[in-house]
Amino acid sequence: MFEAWVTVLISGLAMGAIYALVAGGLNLTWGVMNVVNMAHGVFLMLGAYITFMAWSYWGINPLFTIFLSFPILFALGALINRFLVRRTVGLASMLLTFGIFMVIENLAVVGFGGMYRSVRFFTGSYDIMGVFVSKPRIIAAGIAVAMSLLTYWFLKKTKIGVAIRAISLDRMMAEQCGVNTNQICTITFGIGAAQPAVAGSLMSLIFAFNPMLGRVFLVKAFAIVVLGGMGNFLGALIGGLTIGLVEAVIAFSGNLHLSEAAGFIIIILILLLRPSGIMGRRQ
Amino acid sequence: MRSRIIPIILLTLFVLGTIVFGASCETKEPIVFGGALPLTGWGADGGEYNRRGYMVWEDMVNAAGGILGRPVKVIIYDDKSDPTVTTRLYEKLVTQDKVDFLLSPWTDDMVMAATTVGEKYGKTIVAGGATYPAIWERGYKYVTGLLPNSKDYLGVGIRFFSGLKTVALLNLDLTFTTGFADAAEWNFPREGMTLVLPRQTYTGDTTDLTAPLMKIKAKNPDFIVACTGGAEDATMILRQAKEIGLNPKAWWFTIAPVIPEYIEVLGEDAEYTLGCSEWEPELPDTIEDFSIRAAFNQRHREMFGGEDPVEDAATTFGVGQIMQLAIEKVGELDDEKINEALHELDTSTVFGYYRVDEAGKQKGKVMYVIQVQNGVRETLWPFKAATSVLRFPTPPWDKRD
Amino acid sequence: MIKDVARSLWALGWMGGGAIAAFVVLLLVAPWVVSPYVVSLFMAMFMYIVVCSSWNIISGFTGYVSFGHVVFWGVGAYVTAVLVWKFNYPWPLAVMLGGVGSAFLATIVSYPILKLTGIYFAISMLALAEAIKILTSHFRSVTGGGGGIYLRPMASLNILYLMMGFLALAVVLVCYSITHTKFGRSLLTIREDETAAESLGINITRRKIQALILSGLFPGIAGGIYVMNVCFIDPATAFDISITVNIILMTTFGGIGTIIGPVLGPVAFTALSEFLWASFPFLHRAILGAILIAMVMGMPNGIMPFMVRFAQWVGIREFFSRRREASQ
Amino acid sequence: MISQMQQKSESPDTKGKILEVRGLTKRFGGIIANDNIDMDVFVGEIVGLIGPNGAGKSTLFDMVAGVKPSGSKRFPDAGCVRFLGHDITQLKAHQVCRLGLARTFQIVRILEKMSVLENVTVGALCRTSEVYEAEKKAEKICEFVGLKDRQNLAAGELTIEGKKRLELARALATEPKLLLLDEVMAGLNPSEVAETLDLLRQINKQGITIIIVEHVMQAVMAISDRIVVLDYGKKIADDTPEAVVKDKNVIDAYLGSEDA
Repeated sequence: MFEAWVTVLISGLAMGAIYALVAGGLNLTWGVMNVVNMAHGVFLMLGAYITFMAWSYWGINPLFTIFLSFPILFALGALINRFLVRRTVGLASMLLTFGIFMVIENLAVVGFGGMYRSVRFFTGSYDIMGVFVSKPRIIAAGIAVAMSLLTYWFLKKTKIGVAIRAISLDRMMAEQCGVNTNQICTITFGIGAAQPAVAGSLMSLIFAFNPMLGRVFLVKAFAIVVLGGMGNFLGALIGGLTIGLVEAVIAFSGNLHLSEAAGFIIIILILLLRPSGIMGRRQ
Repeated sequence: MRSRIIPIILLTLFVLGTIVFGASCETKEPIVFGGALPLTGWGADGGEYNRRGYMVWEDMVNAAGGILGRPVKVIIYDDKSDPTVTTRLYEKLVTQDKVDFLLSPWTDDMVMAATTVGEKYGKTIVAGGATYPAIWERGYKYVTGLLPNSKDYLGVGIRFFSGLKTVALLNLDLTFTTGFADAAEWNFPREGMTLVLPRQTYTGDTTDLTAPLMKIKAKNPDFIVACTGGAEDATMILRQAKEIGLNPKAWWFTIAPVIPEYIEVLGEDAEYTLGCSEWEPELPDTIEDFSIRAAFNQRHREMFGGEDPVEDAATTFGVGQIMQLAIEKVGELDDEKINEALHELDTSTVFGYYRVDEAGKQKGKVMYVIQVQNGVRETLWPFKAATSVLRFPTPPWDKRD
Repeated sequence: MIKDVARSLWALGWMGGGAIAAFVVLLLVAPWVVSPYVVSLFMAMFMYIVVCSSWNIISGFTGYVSFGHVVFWGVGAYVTAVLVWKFNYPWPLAVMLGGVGSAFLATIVSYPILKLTGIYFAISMLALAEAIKILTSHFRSVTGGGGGIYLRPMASLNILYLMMGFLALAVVLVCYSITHTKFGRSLLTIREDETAAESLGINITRRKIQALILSGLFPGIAGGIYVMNVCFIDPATAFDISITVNIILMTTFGGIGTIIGPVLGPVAFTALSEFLWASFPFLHRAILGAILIAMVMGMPNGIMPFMVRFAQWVGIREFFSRRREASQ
Repeated sequence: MISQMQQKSESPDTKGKILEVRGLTKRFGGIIANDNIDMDVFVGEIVGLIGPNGAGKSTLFDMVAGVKPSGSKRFPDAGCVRFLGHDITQLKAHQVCRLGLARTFQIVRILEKMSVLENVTVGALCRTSEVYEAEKKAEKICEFVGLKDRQNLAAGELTIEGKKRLELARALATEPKLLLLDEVMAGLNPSEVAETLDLLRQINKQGITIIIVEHVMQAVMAISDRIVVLDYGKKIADDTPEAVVKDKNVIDAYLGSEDA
């Protein structure tokens, strides 16, 4: 029984780490730039397809494909920001990104077809004293956590990162301090698109997916960003892990329906008790 | 200001466009059949295969001189995988396009919606691609089925493993998969099987099945029936079962094993899994009377770049054939008489036997039990049509090579 | 208050009254002129007018943007379906009770959830909708679970269409007249500045709760009418997040916080998407998306500013502007 | 117009005491913003409330007016406020407003997207539920405060002087018996200050009691009947203007920070 619990908890944490990576990208576009990015899911889906194609056509090790999906989606994100998103604010940017979502998803259906794909590379698990740890999930989770922490480090320690955080706190003030906000926002949006793409690359190892892949994660990612505190990157990681863990515990002790409902109910409760998220700044 | 006038004009045009959009196709000569299929949205794949079936049927009927000496015309609309749109399109087909006959949409929700329209106008529909018993339990007069309803659909597989004692049930919470799971629960006690724990329901958004699979593992059932909706959730179940070492004697999946990409996505993990198929392209003629099956296969390959027809294409071809047989039997285009004929017909098509009860529920169709063996779907039952023998019990994951 | 409503309706003048009369006549005549396909298309359009206008009460007027408004529609649809299916209620009564059900849900969640503001409120509504979707799926004995509920068709398309049409008219008139009452003014004040509103004697908590209840009531009725038309409902349809997205898209497209915006948005959007879908079956979504992008880039504030100018040009100002000019 | 308003409202407290603050204390974390403050205000008075920056004047206003001070979720930590004999310590802003206590804000809180007239109408709706009536009244008040020619502008388009005046008009529209004014003269030029003082005197003459927080010292001295001085959250003086300027504590508190 103990082993079963540990297996379930590890699996929940692994899923939580992947949620966190998806939410991390959203945190950048939403928390920093205040763009409710409805196109977030398609970036994730494109990452998955990049991995799938690199693996199936050229036989590239799927783990290395994150070095493909990251720059490609970074470039796409930067371009989208440079030519489209930058020119809009507020609800208009939400409409705009929804338009982008419709265009890319539809083109993907036409281009890739609606059938399910998957990268068959790691399957099975590590059996550690009766605790089963899924190979694809733990590897994906490891990369996801590394990626989240790397982003955290990037934001804390690099010049661009500091500029990004300054914009998230007060855009006007940042401009006054000589930050080229347009340029930094383009970089932010680029990273905000590249991060879910990496998550998508990792998911291609875990799930069978089609061009609708991103839809499943979007709602949860929004919720996790708020749960962790908007603009708070460690918060998103902790929020993601919390949701993953809570879902696993309730799924094992209750059932799956209750576990998914519980995820959302907990989000409402935490917001009621701490309106700016678990790690958020007090208002 | 001037540049902003243009959008207003455009919008006005679009509004007018919608109202004007409705000019129907004017062809008097052919007999017109109309239907809607999900050509876009989540059901796009199945919809496309369905469309191919109708296209091949139209082509072959016309090549053979049509029905009652008149050519046949098939109109297919896209319902965007949305039952609301289905309702609208069938209304349009009946009242605006004034089609002579309705063709079946794809999957249960759409069939529900379409048959409601059909019932209202007294237009009969032979439902293809739908198994939810509720379709025939609503007391509708103008609907018959081509596929067995889900009680039979599941019954085939469960009867096949009649000797097994303990069973666990997984269920995706969509309409038709819930119908499958209900049917499975209805069938278990009749074959002496007991559920070791309540059915484990998951949603389309579920990303981690470790918890329910661990619970099932603790009960160690002989048999696992997974009412899956497609390759996506079946992949997740099998991969995670492998990860935690869940080893029943047999795995039974609904839908997934007959989906073309299932084996491709899962690779060797798909080995030994069982399912049931409504139709297989290469079967000996001994089982059902497949008089024109070879012609259908060939025409399908010619029309669609050499691809073999799949189950969903055969279904709609079968729907067409049944309509044709009923019309030819009646000899005129009278909805009432043809509906009666559809309830009385006892015949067979490319798809298989067709015989319905008073409610219109299919009872003649034979299902095939299939198993994935060496990367290929092999037919195990009916024995007369078997291409291979059952591999049983399923070896534990760590004992496979 | 009654006086204000009466006065505001009077202020519609012959033009507004004429427009309403014309609408009613067209509504009544349509089933004999156009095909049922177009009738049911109109019905879908009216449904979106109802939900968009309702969403606009809490999100446009009061400034609490809800990302989960589909929940009221879905609950209304489910209450209606369950009452007809399990308890054999006459369907018109069940439809009305659908509205009561969704308003009841709005009542019980309103107090806690309206303590949150901005994006936190939005996400809580989103989470609420998702949670209720899953719970609906779970409690199978009451709701039919994931398999959904199927009903026998009881009402004809034309009856339901007329109900939806009159509901849409009623909702638009309600929205119009509340902006001319103390209640509506209070909501606008809350949107601008809650602290100031409170200091001016407005009971903001009560007003927000009233706004949410009103905003939840009509979608519930619309959901009930919908379910009587389609005769089938399951959790995936009833609480589909894309309905919420459509509501926000259409209203923003038409002009958020205005009376006519949530009417124009659905009309323009339905017409546009229908036209594209008929002309480009496989790429219609991509083209619609591209048009959306182009429109946002070309007119970031929605189509309202153009409509307002257009209206000013024509001379009907009242209906388009949320800011009432001194009418005397 | 103001006299009309007065006819409707009940006659003032016979004792003449309109506001009574007893032992009011408010802490933010470790900082004490208001420390055990006692204060009385009598009907018809104009009371000036002064003190260096951060002395706790706005917090005192917030608590009297029932606005939760920013950064805090609760009302006073200790003490009580009585207005016209009612204990209003735990009442919310809208309830206090209905009792007849109106305020303006240090940082103007006008409803920028609404017109000037609409802003005032919102205030007037405190006493009626008929929008039409409220609008009529708002027009009169706009005329009274000198905003008539600007009443159809969007409030956001007003100058700072106009905005301050609008806030005053809006507060008046709620038919207050006591008006709390938070720096209505900050940022105005001398002639505008003079106009405002004139306006305040007229308002006071209609029988409305006024408490005024102000940094423009000459203005406060000129208009106030009595002045209360706060420093570091404590009341250090409460006397006539003439006496207060000579008070040693007050001089100490302001030493070096005197800006008037």
